[in-house]
Amino acid sequence: MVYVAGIDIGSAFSKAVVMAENKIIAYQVLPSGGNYKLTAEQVTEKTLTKAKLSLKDIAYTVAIGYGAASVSFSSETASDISCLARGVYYLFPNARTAIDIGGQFTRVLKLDGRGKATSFLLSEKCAAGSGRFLQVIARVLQIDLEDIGELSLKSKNRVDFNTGCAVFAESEAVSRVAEGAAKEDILAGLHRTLAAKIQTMVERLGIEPDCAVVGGGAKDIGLVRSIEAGLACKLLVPDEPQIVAALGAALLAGEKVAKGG
Amino acid sequence: MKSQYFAGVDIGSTMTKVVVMNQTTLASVIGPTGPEHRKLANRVMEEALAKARLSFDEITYVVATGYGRINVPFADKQITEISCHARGVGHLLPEVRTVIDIGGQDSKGIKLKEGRAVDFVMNDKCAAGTGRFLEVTAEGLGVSLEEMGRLSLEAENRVEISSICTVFAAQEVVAKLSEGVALPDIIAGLHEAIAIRIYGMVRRLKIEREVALTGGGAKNIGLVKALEAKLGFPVLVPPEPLLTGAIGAALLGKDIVQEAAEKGETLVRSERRLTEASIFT
Amino acid sequence: MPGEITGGGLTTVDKYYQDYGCRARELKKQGKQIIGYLCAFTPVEIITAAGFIPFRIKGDVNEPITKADTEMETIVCPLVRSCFDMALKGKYEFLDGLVVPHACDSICRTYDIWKYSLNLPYAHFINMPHGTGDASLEFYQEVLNTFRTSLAKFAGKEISDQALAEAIKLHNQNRARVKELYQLRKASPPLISGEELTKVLIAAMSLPVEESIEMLGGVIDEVKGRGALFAQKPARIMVIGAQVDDIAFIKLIEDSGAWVVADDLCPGAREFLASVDVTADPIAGLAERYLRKIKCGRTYREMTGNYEEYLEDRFGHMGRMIDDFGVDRVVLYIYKYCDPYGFEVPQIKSYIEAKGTPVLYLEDEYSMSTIGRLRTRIQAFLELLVK
Amino acid sequence: MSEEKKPEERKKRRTATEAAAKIGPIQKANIQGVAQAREEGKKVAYTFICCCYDEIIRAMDIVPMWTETYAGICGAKRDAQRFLERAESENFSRSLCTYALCGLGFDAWREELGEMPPEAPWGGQVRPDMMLGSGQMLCDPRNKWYQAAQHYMPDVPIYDVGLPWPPYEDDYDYREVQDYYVKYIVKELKGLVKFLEKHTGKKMDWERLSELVDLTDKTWNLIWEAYELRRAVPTPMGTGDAMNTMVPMVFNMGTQEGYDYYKDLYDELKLKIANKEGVIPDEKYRLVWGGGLPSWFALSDFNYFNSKGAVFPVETTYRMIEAIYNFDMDLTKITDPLEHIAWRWVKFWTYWHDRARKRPGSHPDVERLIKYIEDYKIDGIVMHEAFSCRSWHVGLIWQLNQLKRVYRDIPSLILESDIVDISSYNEADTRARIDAFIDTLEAVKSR
Ligand SMILES: Nc1ncnc2c1ncn2[C@@H]1O[C@H](COP(=O)(O)OP(=O)(O)O)[C@@H](O)[C@H]1O
Ligand SMILES: Nc1ncnc2c1ncn2[C@@H]1O[C@H](COP(=O)(O)OP(=O)(O)O)[C@@H](O)[C@H]1O
Ligand code: SF4
Ligand code: SF4
Ligand code: SF4
Repeated sequence: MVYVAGIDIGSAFSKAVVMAENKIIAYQVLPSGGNYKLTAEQVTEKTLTKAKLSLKDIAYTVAIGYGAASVSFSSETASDISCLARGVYYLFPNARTAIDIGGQFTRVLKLDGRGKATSFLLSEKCAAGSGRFLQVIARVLQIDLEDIGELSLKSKNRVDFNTGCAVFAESEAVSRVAEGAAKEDILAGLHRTLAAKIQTMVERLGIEPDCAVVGGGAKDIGLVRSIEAGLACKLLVPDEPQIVAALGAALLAGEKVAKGG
Repeated sequence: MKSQYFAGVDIGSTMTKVVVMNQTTLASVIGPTGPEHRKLANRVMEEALAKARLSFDEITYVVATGYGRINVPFADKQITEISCHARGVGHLLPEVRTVIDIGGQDSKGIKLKEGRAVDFVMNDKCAAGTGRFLEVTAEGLGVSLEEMGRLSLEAENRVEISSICTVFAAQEVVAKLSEGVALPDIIAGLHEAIAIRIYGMVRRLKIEREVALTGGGAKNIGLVKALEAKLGFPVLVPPEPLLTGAIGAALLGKDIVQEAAEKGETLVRSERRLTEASIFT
Repeated sequence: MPGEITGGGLTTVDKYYQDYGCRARELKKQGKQIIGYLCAFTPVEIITAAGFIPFRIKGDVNEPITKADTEMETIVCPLVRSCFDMALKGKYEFLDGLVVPHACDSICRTYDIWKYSLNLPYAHFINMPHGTGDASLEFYQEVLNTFRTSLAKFAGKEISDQALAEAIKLHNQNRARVKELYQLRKASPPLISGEELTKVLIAAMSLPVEESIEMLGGVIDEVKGRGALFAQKPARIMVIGAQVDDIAFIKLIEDSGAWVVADDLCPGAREFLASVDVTADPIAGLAERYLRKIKCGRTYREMTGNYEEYLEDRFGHMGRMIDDFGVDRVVLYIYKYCDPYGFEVPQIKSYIEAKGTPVLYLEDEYSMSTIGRLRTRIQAFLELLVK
Repeated sequence: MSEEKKPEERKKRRTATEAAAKIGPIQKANIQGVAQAREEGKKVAYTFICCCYDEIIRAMDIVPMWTETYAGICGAKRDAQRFLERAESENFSRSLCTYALCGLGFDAWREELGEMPPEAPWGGQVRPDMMLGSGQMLCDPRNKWYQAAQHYMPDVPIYDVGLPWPPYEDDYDYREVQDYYVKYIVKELKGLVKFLEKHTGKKMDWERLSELVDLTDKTWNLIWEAYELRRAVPTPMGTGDAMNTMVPMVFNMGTQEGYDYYKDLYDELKLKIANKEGVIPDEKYRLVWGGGLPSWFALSDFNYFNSKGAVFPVETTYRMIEAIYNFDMDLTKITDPLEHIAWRWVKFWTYWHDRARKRPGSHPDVERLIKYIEDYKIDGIVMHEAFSCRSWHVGLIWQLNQLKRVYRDIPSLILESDIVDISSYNEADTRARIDAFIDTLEAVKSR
C-alpha cells in the first residue's frame, strides 16, 4: 500500500490526514499554538500513531496553510485553494460553490465539478471577517468553541454589536453579559455579523448549488444556519469540515505518486 | 462659606478613575473597568470618598467622563474625555499645546489653547492604534503590560510587524517568538507599529510643542520613546497619566459651579445617591 | 390639528419620510410613470415637462449594504452604494427609468453598473461638463437638448418649450417654498428643527412637484401656526457636505445640545436656494442654473482675480449663510471616497475658520453603526472653547 | 520634526526587452530635466496624462511636470508613505487618489520648507508656473487636485480643459452628438493656447503644432503596430514591460524621441519574434491585464507570474492609442491642428462603440476585452482594484460579470491593493492568490 499525507498548518488549527488508495486512514486536528514547526511534528506524529505508521512509510507529503513552510519533512507545498477544491470534490462531487471559514480568512470558491476551483475570493485582513472572531468571543464568554453553535440556536433576542472590530466586540460582549444579556443572544449577533460578510462574498462570486461549507467555522452550526438564512439555500457540511483542505493536500500527494512524482 | 468639593469620574473602557478635589487632589482611586466591575463605578466612588473622608452629600459637583460617561446616574453632568483631558493637562502642565491620549478603546490628539481644547482628532474604530493593541499582544506574548515598556528598551534589532489587525498581530508575534526572535525586538516592533499609527493621526492637528502624553499608554516607556522618535523631541507625562481625565472632569465641575455663582444661577444637580452605571443605552 | 391642514403638515411628511416612495408606488398604480434620478444635478424640470414624475433615489443608513457589493466595488461613495443596494433589493421596483448626471466619479463610474443591473426601460447619462465658461455652457445646452430629445422619444411625444416653461415655473415655486421654510430657521431658537426640515426635504424628493408644493405649504402653515415651540440651545450649527438623506446625523447633533439651522447640503440649501431664470429658450435658463448657479465641488469654477477672490467665489455663499443664519459652528460632513468634497476639505475648513467660526471635519461611512463614534466627537466639538 | 526614514531602494527588476530597460533613465531624465529647464528660464506646468494637450505644450516649449508620474515614481521607490501621511495630516482623506495625495503632500511640504523635501526621489517635483487640469469623464482628481494644490501655491494659475467624450448609450448613437463634442473641445483647446500665450508671452507657432500633431498620429500608428506584434506565441513582451514602455506614450507624445523609441521597440520585437524569443520560453497561460493601474511598488509580481508559466501579451491599461487608420473617419483630412486633436480624442473614446452595438447587452469595455481575448489567445484575466482611484477601478467586477453574460466564463483574478500606498499590499498574500489562480487556470485548461 502506498501511503500519502496532507498537512495543513493553519493559523488556528493544524490538521493532518493520511490516505491510502484514495481512502482516509487517519486524521488529527490540533491547535496550532505558537510554534508551527513543533505543531507540525506533533500533529503528524499523532496521525501516524493512529494509522500505526511511521514517517518513512509515507511516500509523499503535501503541506499547505499559513505555516506550510515550517513542515520540514514535506515533499512539496501547494496552494490552499486548489487543495480545498480537491477536498470538497472528494466529499461532495456535486458542489459548485464552497465556503471555507478558516482562522485567518474566509474563502469562497467556485468549483468546476472536477475537483478544481475556477475562481475564488478572500476576505479582508481584518479578524472581524474570519473564524478567529468566533474564537475571540467564545473565549470571553467562557464557552467551549464546540458549544457555541448549539447554544446560539437558542437565541430569542439577538444582540447586535455596536462595533465592527473583533477586539472591541470582545469587550462589548463582556459588558453585555455583565448587563444581563444572554450569551446565546450575543452569539447570535456575532453569527449575524459574520454571516452577512460571508454572504456578500458568496453573492459577489455568484452562488451555484450545491454549496458546501468547510473549515473550522463550519463546525459552528449557528453560523451555518445564519449563512443559510442569508443565502436562502441549504449548505452541505461534511462530518469533519476542518480537515477538508488537508484531505485535498493528501489527495494531491496521491496524484503525485500516481504520476510517479 | 463652607469649602467646596468636586469629583471627577472617568469610566474608561479599561480603567475607572475617580478623583475628589478642592484646591488640590484629596483622593484618587484607579480600578479596572473589567467586565464584572463595569457597573460598579459607584464602588470606586465610594472608595474615593472614604479616602477623602467625605460623605457624598458634601460633594458640590460630580462630572462624569470617558467611554461610559453616558450612564453614570449619580453625575451632575457628562463631559467628553476630550474636554476633560484638555482641562486636566492645562492644569497639570500649563505649557502644553498638544495632548496625545492613548486609552484602551481609543486614542486621540487634542490641541490646547488657554488650557482648553480647541481642536481634536480621534481613532476608535479599529483596535490597531489604541492601547488595546498592546494589551492583546502583551497577553499573547505572556508579558505583563507593565513590563512591555522596559523590555522594549532592550531591543537591539527591532522587527517589523506586518499585520495591521490587532488579532493577527498577536498571532504574528507569537509565531515570531517561536522562531526565536528576541522578545525585546518584538515588543519594540509592536511599539513602533502603534506609534506610527498614532503619530499619523495626531499630525492632522499640526502638532505644536509642548506635547503631553496622557492615558494608560503614557505609562509605557517604550511607547513614549517610540512616539518621541517620531516627533523628534521629548514629551511631557503627568505624574499619574491615567488620572488626567478624571482631574479635568473635577476641574470642569469646579468651573461650572464658579460660573454659575458669578452669574447668580442655581445649578441643577442629581440626587446624591450611588447607583450602578451601565455602558449601553 | 396638524391632520386637518390641507396638503398635510409634518404628519404627512413623516409618512412620506418613513415609507419613502409610498406615494410613487401609488401613482404608479394609477398609471403614472416614474423616473428615478441621482443627485441634485438632474434637471428635474425636463422630466416633469415630459409628463413623468421625477423621483430621487435614496439610500438607507439602517440597512447594511450587501447586494450592491456583489456587483460594485466597495471603493465607491457609500451613499451611492447604499442607493444602489436599495434599488437592487427591489425598494424602487416602481421605476420606469433612470437618469444619472455626471456629478462625481462615484456616480459617473457606476452609471453602467446601474444601467445594466437594473435594466429599466429607460436610462440616460447627462454628460454635464465641469467648467462654467461660455464654451462649457453652450456645450451643456447641447447635452440638455440631447436628453430632451431622448426622453421625448421614450415618452412618445415632444417636450414643448411651453411644457418646459410650465415645469420650470412649478419647480421654482417649489424652491420658493423651501426658501420660505429656511427663513423660519433664522429665529433663535429656530421655529423648525433641523431634523424636521431634513425630513421635509427628503419627503419632497419623493413627490411630484405639485404635491411637494402643497405639502410644503402645509408645513409652513403648521410651523408658523405653532409658533416658538423650541427651547434655546447653546449652539447654532451649519452642516456642510455632499449629501445627507437621512435624519440620523442631524438628530445626533440636535440631541447633543445644538440646533442645526443652516446647511450647504443636498438635499438642502444647495439644491433649493437657486431658481431657474425665465429665458426665451428654457434650456438656456436651465443650463445657467445647473452649471453656474448651484455651487458644488463637482463643478470647476474658473479662477478670476486673486486667490482670496477665488475662494470667495467658491465658498462665499457658505460664509454668507453663516452670517445670515447666526451660525456659530460648522460641521463639515463628508463621506469616504467622495472626490469632489474630499479634495476641498483643507480649503473649506480654513476659509470658514478664517471667518472665526470653528469647523469640525468628520469623515463618515453612511451607516448607523458609526453614530456612537460620531457622538463623542460632536459632543466634544460643542464643548470646545470658542473665543 | 523628524520624518520616516527613507526605505532602501529595491534592486532592479528584470525586464524582457531592452526597450523597457531603457525607460528608467529616460524617466529620470524627464523628471530631472524639469529642474534643469526651470533654471534655464523655461516655463514649467503641472500636467496630467491623457489630456490632449501634449502637442500644444510641446509647441509652446512648456516643460511638463507629470504629477501622476512623480507620485508613481515615489511609489515605485517605495518612498511615497511620508508624502501620503503628510497629505493625510493636511486633512485629505486617505480614500482619495493616492497619486493626488502623494503630490499634495509633497507640495505642502516643499512649500513649507521653501525647498525640496529631504531626499526627494529624483530631485523632487518642481514648483510649477502653471497647472493644467482637465474636466472629463476620466476622473475628478483631474480638476480637484490642482485646485487643492492652490491651497499651498495660491499664486500658481490653473487652466482646466473640458474634454468630454460621448458616453455609450442605447438611446442614441455617438455620431448624433460628436459634432458638438468636437466643437466644444476645440474651443477649450483654443482657450488653453490663449492661456499659455498669456503666461509665456510667446505666440503659438501653428505650423509647428501641425507638424507635432502629424508626428503624434504617426506615433500612434507605430505603437499600435508594435503592440500588436505581441500577439506572437511566445509573446516577446509582457505587461510588466508594457508598464515601462508606456512611458513615452503618455509622457513624450509629440516628440521625436517618443517616435524613435517606438521604432526601436518595433524592431526589437520583430527580431525577438524571428528568433522565437519569448518573455518565457514555455508559455503555459496567456493572460490579459484587463483593468486597473498596477501597484508601482510591486511590479515584480509580473515576474512572479512569469515564473509560474504565465505571460501577459496584452493589457487594457495604458493602451491609450488606437491605429488612426482604423478610425471610421479619415483624420488626415482634418488639417486644423486643434480640430484634429479633438477628433482623435473623440474617435479614440468611441472606438469600441460599434462593436458593442452589434452584441446585445454588451459594452465597449467588454468588447475590447473580448477582442483581446480572441486576438491574443487569452486564457485568463487579471485585474487590479486600487482602492484609491475610482476612475479605472470601479466597474471591474461588473465588466467580468457582463463578459460572462454576453461572451463566456473565463478565469479571472482581481488583486486588491493600491497604486502608491504600499500599506495596502501584502506580498505573501498576493502571491498566494496568484498561486491559486494559476491552479484554476490549469483546471480550466486541462478540461
Ligand atoms: N468546534 C468548533 N466550533 C465552532 N467553530 C470552530 C470549531 N473549531 C474551530 N472553529 C473555528 O474555526 C476556525 C479555524 O478554522 P480552520 O479551518 O482550522 O482555520 P485555519 O486553517 O486558519 O487554522 C477557528 O477560528 C474557529 O473560529
Ligand atoms: N502600567 C501600565 N503600563 C503600560 N500600559 C498601561 C499600564 N496601565 C494601563 N496601560 C495601558 O492603558 C490602557 C488603558 O488606558 P486608559 O487611559 O485608562 O483607557 P480607558 O480610559 O479607555 O480605560 C490600556 O489599554 C493599557 O494599554
Ligand atoms: S477592526 Fe479590529 S478586527 Fe479589524 S483589523 Fe482592526 S483590530 Fe483587527
Ligand atoms: S457624496 Fe460625494 S461621492 Fe457621494 S454622490 Fe455625492 S458627490 Fe458623489
Ligand atoms: S485616473 Fe485615478 S489614479 Fe489617475 S489621477 Fe485620476 S483618480 Fe488618480
